[in-house]
Amino acid sequence: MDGLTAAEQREFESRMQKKQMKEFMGMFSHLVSHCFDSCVDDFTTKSLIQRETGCVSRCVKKFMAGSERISQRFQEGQTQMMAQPPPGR
Amino acid sequence: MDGLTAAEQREFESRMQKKQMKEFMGMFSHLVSHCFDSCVDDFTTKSLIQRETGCVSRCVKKFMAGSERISQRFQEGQTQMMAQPPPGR
Amino acid sequence: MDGLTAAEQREFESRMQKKQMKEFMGMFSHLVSHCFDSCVDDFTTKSLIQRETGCVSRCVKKFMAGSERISQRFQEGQTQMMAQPPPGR
Amino acid sequence: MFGGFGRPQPSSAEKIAAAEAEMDLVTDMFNKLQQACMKKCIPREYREGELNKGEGVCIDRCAAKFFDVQMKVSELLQQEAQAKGAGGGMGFGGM
Amino acid sequence: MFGGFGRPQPSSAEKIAAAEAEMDLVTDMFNKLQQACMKKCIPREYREGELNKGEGVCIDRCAAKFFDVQMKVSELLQQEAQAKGAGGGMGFGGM
Amino acid sequence: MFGGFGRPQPSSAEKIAAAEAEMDLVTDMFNKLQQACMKKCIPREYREGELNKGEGVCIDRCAAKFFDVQMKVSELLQQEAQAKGAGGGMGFGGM
Repeated sequence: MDGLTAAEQREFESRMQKKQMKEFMGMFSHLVSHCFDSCVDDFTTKSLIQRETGCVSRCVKKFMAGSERISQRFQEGQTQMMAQPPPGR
Repeated sequence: MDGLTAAEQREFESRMQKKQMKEFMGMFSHLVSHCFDSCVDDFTTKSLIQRETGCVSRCVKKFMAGSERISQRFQEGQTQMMAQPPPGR
Repeated sequence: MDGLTAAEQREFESRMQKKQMKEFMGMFSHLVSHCFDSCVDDFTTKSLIQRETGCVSRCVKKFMAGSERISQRFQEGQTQMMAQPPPGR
Repeated sequence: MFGGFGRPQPSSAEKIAAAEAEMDLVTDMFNKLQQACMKKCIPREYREGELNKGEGVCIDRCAAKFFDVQMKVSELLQQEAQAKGAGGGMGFGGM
Repeated sequence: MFGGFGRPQPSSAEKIAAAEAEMDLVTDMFNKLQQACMKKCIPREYREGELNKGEGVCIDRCAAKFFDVQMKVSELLQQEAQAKGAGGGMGFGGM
Repeated sequence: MFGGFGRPQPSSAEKIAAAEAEMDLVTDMFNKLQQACMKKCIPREYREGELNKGEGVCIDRCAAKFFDVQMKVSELLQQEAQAKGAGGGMGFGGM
């Protein structure tokens, strides 16, 4: 982002921060919703039963591990696509 | 929201109003889409048949009833979570 | 949009342009995600196999054709709904 | 369009906000209709790229029924609002 | 609410932004809870318009369990953040 | 990045808007890729918390294929745009 004044730069960074916070929140609510949907199916009790609690823990753990791996592949992919311009331009 | 000037307070309220309107619209389009998906499956006619119209009415009614109940539980849950700070802080 | 000053008009148009760009991007990412989900199921290779590439092409083509037809129906529907005011107003 | 607010002179900012909100709703409904009718009318195998006749007719009817549902839901929400004494409110039928 | 930023005097703009962000998260969680519990508790046949007793009880328990999961996920993310030495961070439990 | 607008000197506001739009698209594609590959590669039973070897390899290949699809769809949309005589337009491949 060249050619921006210092004030514009600050404004831009502040917006990016807001976006990141929003992203993080979206990830959180997605994770809650996904692990709930995958793990909870017993509605004869009103507290999580042991099986469900364990499943949620493994779900979060696996999601984080998978997400990290995907992030790495995604960054590599982005870099690669930057390097070779799209056809027809 | 303490420590805001009257103008900031107004700005804040106006944004909240916009968000509520957006929320309401999102609820509306979700409801249309959900009841359509659940109730309409006959594409030999181009107007709703009686069975589908009845299903849509019941779908909306039940959604509103369910939504109200969920709202109550959600508000209680929020209040409760406010009361007990999260662990580790 | 009557009664706007020239500056307001420009501001409005600039926002609409941003929305359209956002819409287009949303359509693109939806299309990628939908055709990937529908067509790719073999993870023994790391490049698309012929069957998958063909499926993606047909998926995009059919999506564009379907989308165009839906657009036409949607515009007609909007016009019609404009013409007859909703009941109870 | 989103009449019935009971306010005589909306400011320009309010007019713009209302027009934006309306455009957002129209866009959202279009996307929902598209997703719904693609799901109902187009099999996910993609054996051919053309929209065949049956799929085209299905889309036309699907769109017509989607609008019916939209109108119906709008009516029901208005009845609900009136029953609760909320009075005026907004209609969605004439979106 | 979203404490722990370690900054003594947030400006008004920051306060407004934080309040908005919080409201967005609350709204998002409500929508997710609603979708999750409607899916788990209400069959899509819609043979009747009333919420019957079984469905109502299911919703109550479903909501309670959803909050448990929310709390659990929040705890786990905090542990993860601490394990990585990120220190403070934000909690979601007290949202 | 989103070149080809045919305008020589974008203002700062336009530059910021373009950078934001681009970041939104990158974020959106990441989320779509994540959802797609989690769904394809990770069974929802969660019998263990670790990512096992098969799942890891599946994710790597899934991500590579997702990029292929992204490139392919971008190409097809550009061909379509050119066939319609829309000329320049935007490419998505070099996102």
